[in-house]
Amino acid sequence: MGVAVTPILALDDVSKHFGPVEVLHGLSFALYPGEVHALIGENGAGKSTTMKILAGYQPASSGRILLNDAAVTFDTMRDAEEQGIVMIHQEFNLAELLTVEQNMFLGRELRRGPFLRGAEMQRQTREHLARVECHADPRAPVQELSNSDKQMLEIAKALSRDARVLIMDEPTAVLTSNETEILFQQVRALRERGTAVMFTSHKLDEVKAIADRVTIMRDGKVVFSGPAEGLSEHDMAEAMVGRELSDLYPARPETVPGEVVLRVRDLDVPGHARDIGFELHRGEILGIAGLVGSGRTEAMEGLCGLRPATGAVEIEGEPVTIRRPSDALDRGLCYLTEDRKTRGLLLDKSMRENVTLQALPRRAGMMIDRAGEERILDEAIRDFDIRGARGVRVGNLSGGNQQKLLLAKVMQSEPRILVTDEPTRGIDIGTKQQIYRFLRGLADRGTSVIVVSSEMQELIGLCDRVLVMRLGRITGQLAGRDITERGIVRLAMGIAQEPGSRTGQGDVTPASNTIDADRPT
Amino acid sequence: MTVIGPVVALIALIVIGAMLNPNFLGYANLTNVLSRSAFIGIIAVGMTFVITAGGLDLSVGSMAAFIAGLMIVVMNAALPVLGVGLPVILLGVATALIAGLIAGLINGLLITKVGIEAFIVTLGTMGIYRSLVTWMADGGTLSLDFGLRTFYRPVYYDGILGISWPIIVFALCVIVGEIFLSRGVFGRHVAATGANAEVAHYSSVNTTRVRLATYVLLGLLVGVATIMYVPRLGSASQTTGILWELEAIAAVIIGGTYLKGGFGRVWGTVIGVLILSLIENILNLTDHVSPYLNGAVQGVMIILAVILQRGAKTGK
Amino acid sequence: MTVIGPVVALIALIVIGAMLNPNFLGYANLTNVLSRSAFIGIIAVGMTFVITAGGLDLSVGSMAAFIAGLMIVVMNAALPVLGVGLPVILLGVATALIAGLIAGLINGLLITKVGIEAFIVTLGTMGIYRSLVTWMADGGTLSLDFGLRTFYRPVYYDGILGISWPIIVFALCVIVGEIFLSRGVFGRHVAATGANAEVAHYSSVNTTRVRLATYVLLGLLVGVATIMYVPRLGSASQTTGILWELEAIAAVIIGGTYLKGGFGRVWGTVIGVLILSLIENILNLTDHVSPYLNGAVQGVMIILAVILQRGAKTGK
Amino acid sequence: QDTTVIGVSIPAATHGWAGGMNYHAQATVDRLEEVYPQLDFVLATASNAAEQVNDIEDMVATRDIAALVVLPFESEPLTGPVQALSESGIWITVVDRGLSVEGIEDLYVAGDNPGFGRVSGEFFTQAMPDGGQIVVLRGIPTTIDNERLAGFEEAIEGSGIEILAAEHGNWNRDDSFTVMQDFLSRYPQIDAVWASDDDMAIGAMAAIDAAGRDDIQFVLGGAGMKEMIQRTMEGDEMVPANVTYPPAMIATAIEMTAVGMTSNAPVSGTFTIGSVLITPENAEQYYYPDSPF
Ligand SMILES: Nc1ncnc2c1ncn2[C@@H]1O[C@H](COP(=O)(O)OP(=O)(O)OP(=O)(O)O)[C@@H](O)[C@H]1O
Ligand SMILES: Nc1ncnc2c1ncn2[C@@H]1O[C@H](COP(=O)(O)OP(=O)(O)OP(=O)(O)O)[C@@H](O)[C@H]1O
Ligand SMILES: [Mg+2]
Ligand SMILES: [Mg+2]
Repeated sequence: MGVAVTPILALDDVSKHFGPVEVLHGLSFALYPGEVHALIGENGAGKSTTMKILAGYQPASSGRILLNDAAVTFDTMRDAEEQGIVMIHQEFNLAELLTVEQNMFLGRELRRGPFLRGAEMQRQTREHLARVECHADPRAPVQELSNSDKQMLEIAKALSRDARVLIMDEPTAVLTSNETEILFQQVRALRERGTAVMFTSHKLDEVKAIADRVTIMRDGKVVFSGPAEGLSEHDMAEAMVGRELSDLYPARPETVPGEVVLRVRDLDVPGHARDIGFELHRGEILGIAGLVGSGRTEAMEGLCGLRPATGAVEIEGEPVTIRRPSDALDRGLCYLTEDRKTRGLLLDKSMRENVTLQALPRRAGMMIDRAGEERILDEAIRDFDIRGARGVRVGNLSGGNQQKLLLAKVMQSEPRILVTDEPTRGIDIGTKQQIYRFLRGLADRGTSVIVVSSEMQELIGLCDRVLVMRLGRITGQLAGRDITERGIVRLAMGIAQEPGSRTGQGDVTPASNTIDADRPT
Repeated sequence: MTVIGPVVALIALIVIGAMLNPNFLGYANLTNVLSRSAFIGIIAVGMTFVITAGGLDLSVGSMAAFIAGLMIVVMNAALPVLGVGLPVILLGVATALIAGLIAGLINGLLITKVGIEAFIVTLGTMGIYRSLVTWMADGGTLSLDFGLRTFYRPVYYDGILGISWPIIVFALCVIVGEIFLSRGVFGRHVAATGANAEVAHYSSVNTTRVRLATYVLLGLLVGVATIMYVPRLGSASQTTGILWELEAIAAVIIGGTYLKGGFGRVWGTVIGVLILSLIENILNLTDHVSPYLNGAVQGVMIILAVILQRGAKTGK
Repeated sequence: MTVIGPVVALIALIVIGAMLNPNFLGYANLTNVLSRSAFIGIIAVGMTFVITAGGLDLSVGSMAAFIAGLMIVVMNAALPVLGVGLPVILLGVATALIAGLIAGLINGLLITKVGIEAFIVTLGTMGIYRSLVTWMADGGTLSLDFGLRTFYRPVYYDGILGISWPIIVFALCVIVGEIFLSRGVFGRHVAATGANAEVAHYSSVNTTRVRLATYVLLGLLVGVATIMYVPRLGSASQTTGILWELEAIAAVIIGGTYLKGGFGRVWGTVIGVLILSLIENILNLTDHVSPYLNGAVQGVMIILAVILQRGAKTGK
Repeated sequence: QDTTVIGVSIPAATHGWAGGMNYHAQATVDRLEEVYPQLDFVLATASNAAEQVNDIEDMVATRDIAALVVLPFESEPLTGPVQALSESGIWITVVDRGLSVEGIEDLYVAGDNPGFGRVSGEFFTQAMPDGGQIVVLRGIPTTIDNERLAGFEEAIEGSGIEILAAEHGNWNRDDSFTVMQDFLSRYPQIDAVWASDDDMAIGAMAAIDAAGRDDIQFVLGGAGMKEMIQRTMEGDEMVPANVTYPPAMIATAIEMTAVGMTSNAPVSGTFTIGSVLITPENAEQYYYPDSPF
């Protein structure tokens, strides 16, 4: 690369508007064979829109798409796919009721006459999945898959299509570092074979690690496009947000934690988590780490009444029974889901209806005050920097802005104990910083926060204390300076329990049924 | 969401009617049409809530027949004790409301708690209520005592300021329903449940209770409709309320509510009800059509009304 | 997906039937029940496709009546020219198939191309076909010429190896339908369209054509059902096929197909059809129940059958 | 305004007999509009009582009818509304089913449902002097059906004829076919069938034929459908008789009303059209090959 080859796919002065709102303004950049091209930018900058135009999912309002230097129009994504352009969407593009194999081959079934070659498709599905080390059963309905398995299925599906151009919109948002690494191996192999790969990510370390070329967008315009070499993560971040960025994580206060506000004992979530016990103090940020599938989400959902669970829970010293989410909400316990699309937001409704949905019975009496709702939305847009047309259906907001809206929605209930599950999934670095500050600010004002996260750095940078889960149980906790990557990984992988392995930087407290916050001072 | 669509279809019908017959826009005809739309109208208001929450109820027609039969049996039985007068009527009213509430509750519980498809549950209860009224009437007709009927009759035929009671009650149901669906917390929860029950659940909406409540509300409104229906004919039989469920559902959908749930509007339903009633009324205004073909004209008009409506939408 | 559920309900019914009447399991009774089920069964196979693709068709009952009427009119008219014999019958068969195809196409086009809700379109065409047959019959009954009827009769009553033709045709439709739905490319696209039309569309499935095809298929199968129906009594009137649509839809849902689309199975539908027919059969074989209450028992049994089915699922 | 409008309100053709009645009503209206240029007719069909009241309301509100010919869907619910019309001076002709209050109508052309059952029952007692076992197919559950069955039961009382079972065939060929098939499975010996209606008789006979059973001596239908009359006329042993309940009574009523509206001829009063037994001997009199019924 670097040699002057003709671009395989390029945008020339492309603009796009939805109704009166223009979201892309005269965009131009090129994609070369055999390179990995990262498209980065803030939430709502227009990355997904750009990619959809490239792959023929949406028409451009003006400007040209050049394929091998010739202008083309894709009437349907089928046209683009026939030219070898394959895209993985930011939002899953899978039919939940259908099986893994049915989704893998949807629209391109292997056939013998009018009949399906079922066994052959299953075999190939298994093969394609194996390439990305995914072990989902081809016969399982997609709705039973975890988010990361769904993502791996999308990736495997795209890889199976022998693309000349592979476009991936935030493929790693729901992946763990392990899975990300598997994906990157595949990407490198594709690059060797001359495929052009374009992807977006808000994880700049990934961009740094794999991209050959970087295009940075801000407010629908390209502000930088050039080789990745010599561009540091910090440079990228500042170019994206257009201002200086200070420390990503807020300073940790050196105060002693307050009294215990939440005490959980023997929490069982059948099939997912067992013997969960911990305490949460006033003004504390407690992280929960673990591999995907370790049952963190289920444990927290069980705690908040979102799925059947048994156990003893005390809030502010009082034993409570939580059977349904409203019971939890009545006690000031509130959960922010990791799955904004199917559990978080009503995609067909407006921002106004979404932002007040949860808090409605508490804020309003019987009737809704429309003007009041508009005020709440004004505040939410301001506080969480939500960008996008006000009246737009929420499904048309950019992914990151959906996430911000979700956070705003949960905060409407004024929780005293806030459980957040992957709170910064799909959020750009500038906004991440704001969210971290926001959470720390909440804690400083006496709210207790739980952060379930697969981003190790986030836990290390933000949390006062971290619990680690493995196979549905808590295997240990780390506090203060002991919160390190190695320490977490050891507990998450189960290495720490082996005798004699307690070495290294992280000092590890082995699991017991109830872990007290014996924080070193 | 198109606001203008259903209204355009309605206006077109009114123009046709007025052209066909000069009496069409007369006070007497309009009162007739509006009063008799009231039964299905009141039921359709409840149906709007059920459908918006993602449900369906096929049993309302037979439920109305059953409640009407029950009211008559109870009032006739109480007559020797209470005599003709307000107490008997109040007893009948209470019977209708309680029976409606219980019937709605049964549908709702089977659907939400036992978890059977609304289509199957209400198809089942549709058969059950229809049979029960046939059985109560011994295959014939249940009739309200004649004296009592004369006393109760004004509830259908009289009114205030020239507006008959059924129209007043219908209008009240519509106004309250519209306000609650579009501005009430309950209405918001209903729409959220229909749009995505899981998201609603994660937003602490008790979706089971919301869905149950829509069926109970519908049952109650069937009770209210029956209270207005009995004084009209003073009788109930196995043919009472036949096909009301289809008419109510059609009115709801013509009005712009989504059959899959998630969005509903009561005022649209009213337009739907009026469109259906006017089609029938207009067919009686002329003899250009063989009565055998009434159903065909009705079918064509329903489809045309919806096309007109959709057309007005895309036109905007 | 539970495999055992509907079967359990069916077996329970068979046991009840056998206990109530020794003739229940006899060859004659079983042949009767199966042959009678064939019409609704054949239609329900098509309905399985429509519902799996996320659609609905309320018009099938009146469509059957209309096609039967048309067949009779056409065959009677051709009789003087062609004489009693195979050619007339073939003409009738062709009429039924073509009429079914066109009727299905009309429904399908209005739904997919004009974009009106299936519920409204098919409610409209339901009224239209019902009216047309009433009109063709002048309010009465259309009867096949007596000589021709005698000639055509064996198509319903005879068979091979003691299995009557309707049963054979029904079985064929089921087998072919099941294979295409579960193992055919078309079936997979049908399920994908019903599961998530947008995703299917993005995966280059022509969802419009798929949905259209399901309605056409259903129309064709209504034609096939009518071909088997006419030789039975040789007549059609406006009461032909009343409520077949509800029965067919109920059978499909009892069989485990999702009313919202995305998953369907033809063999389940067969079980559903048999459950519904057996309930009726059992009620006629006993006199424990007042005939007025037949509908109630049917309703209760439908709900119970589904509960039993769901129970077997959770039990697994 | 010179024209006088006559409203005709009848039940829709939901079964064979009603279909015949619809036919006669329409044919008569067409014919009379020719004969009397000064008359205008409004014909409306309803599928339940409430709809019928709607129709009548519409006729009054928009068509200014001077006379109403009504075949009540059910007596009770129609009584009030028709009474109101009568009080406002509109001529009322009631057909077949009487209203539940006497003296409302100006002209009553009555059918006789208990009589229909009684005549049928009397035929059974004659045809089966030694008694026997029969099954009964009933119509749509209505008062009419109840009255017919009651008349029938009264007539066979003490004759040794036993009703094995009675189920609703809804005046429908398909339904009666199904019910009859199941009756045949249930009872090894059935001597005769009272199908109570010719549509149901056709369905029942098809089931009997198909089962190849020869224990059943005859099936008695009713209402005089032309195919069935023809079979009786030809001496078919399965169809030895029929009982009239002529759908043409509506034509009589409309015609008499028209005469009443156009002349001073006295047409008021009650005309009962009794049910008559049709046998091979008199069948020819009741055979109308042109009627659709
Ligand atoms: N169909 C649509 N209708 C209206 N506005 C839209 C539509 N699709 C996208 N937008 C708007 O276009 C803008 C760009 O959105 P896009 O999804 O491309 O952002 P993005 O860069 O991918 O952001 P993120 O990092 O959050 O995913 C947003 O303001 C969004 O609301
Ligand atoms: N909708 C679902 N249906 C069935 N099983 C599921 C579903 N969602 C998740 N699971 C399974 O439950 C287990 C734990 O879920 P999950 O992966 O959400 O755990 P987690 O620890 O919260 O991980 P993460 O939040 O990183 O995804 C996994 O085995 C997963 O496959
Ligand atoms: Mg995006
Ligand atoms: Mg999780």
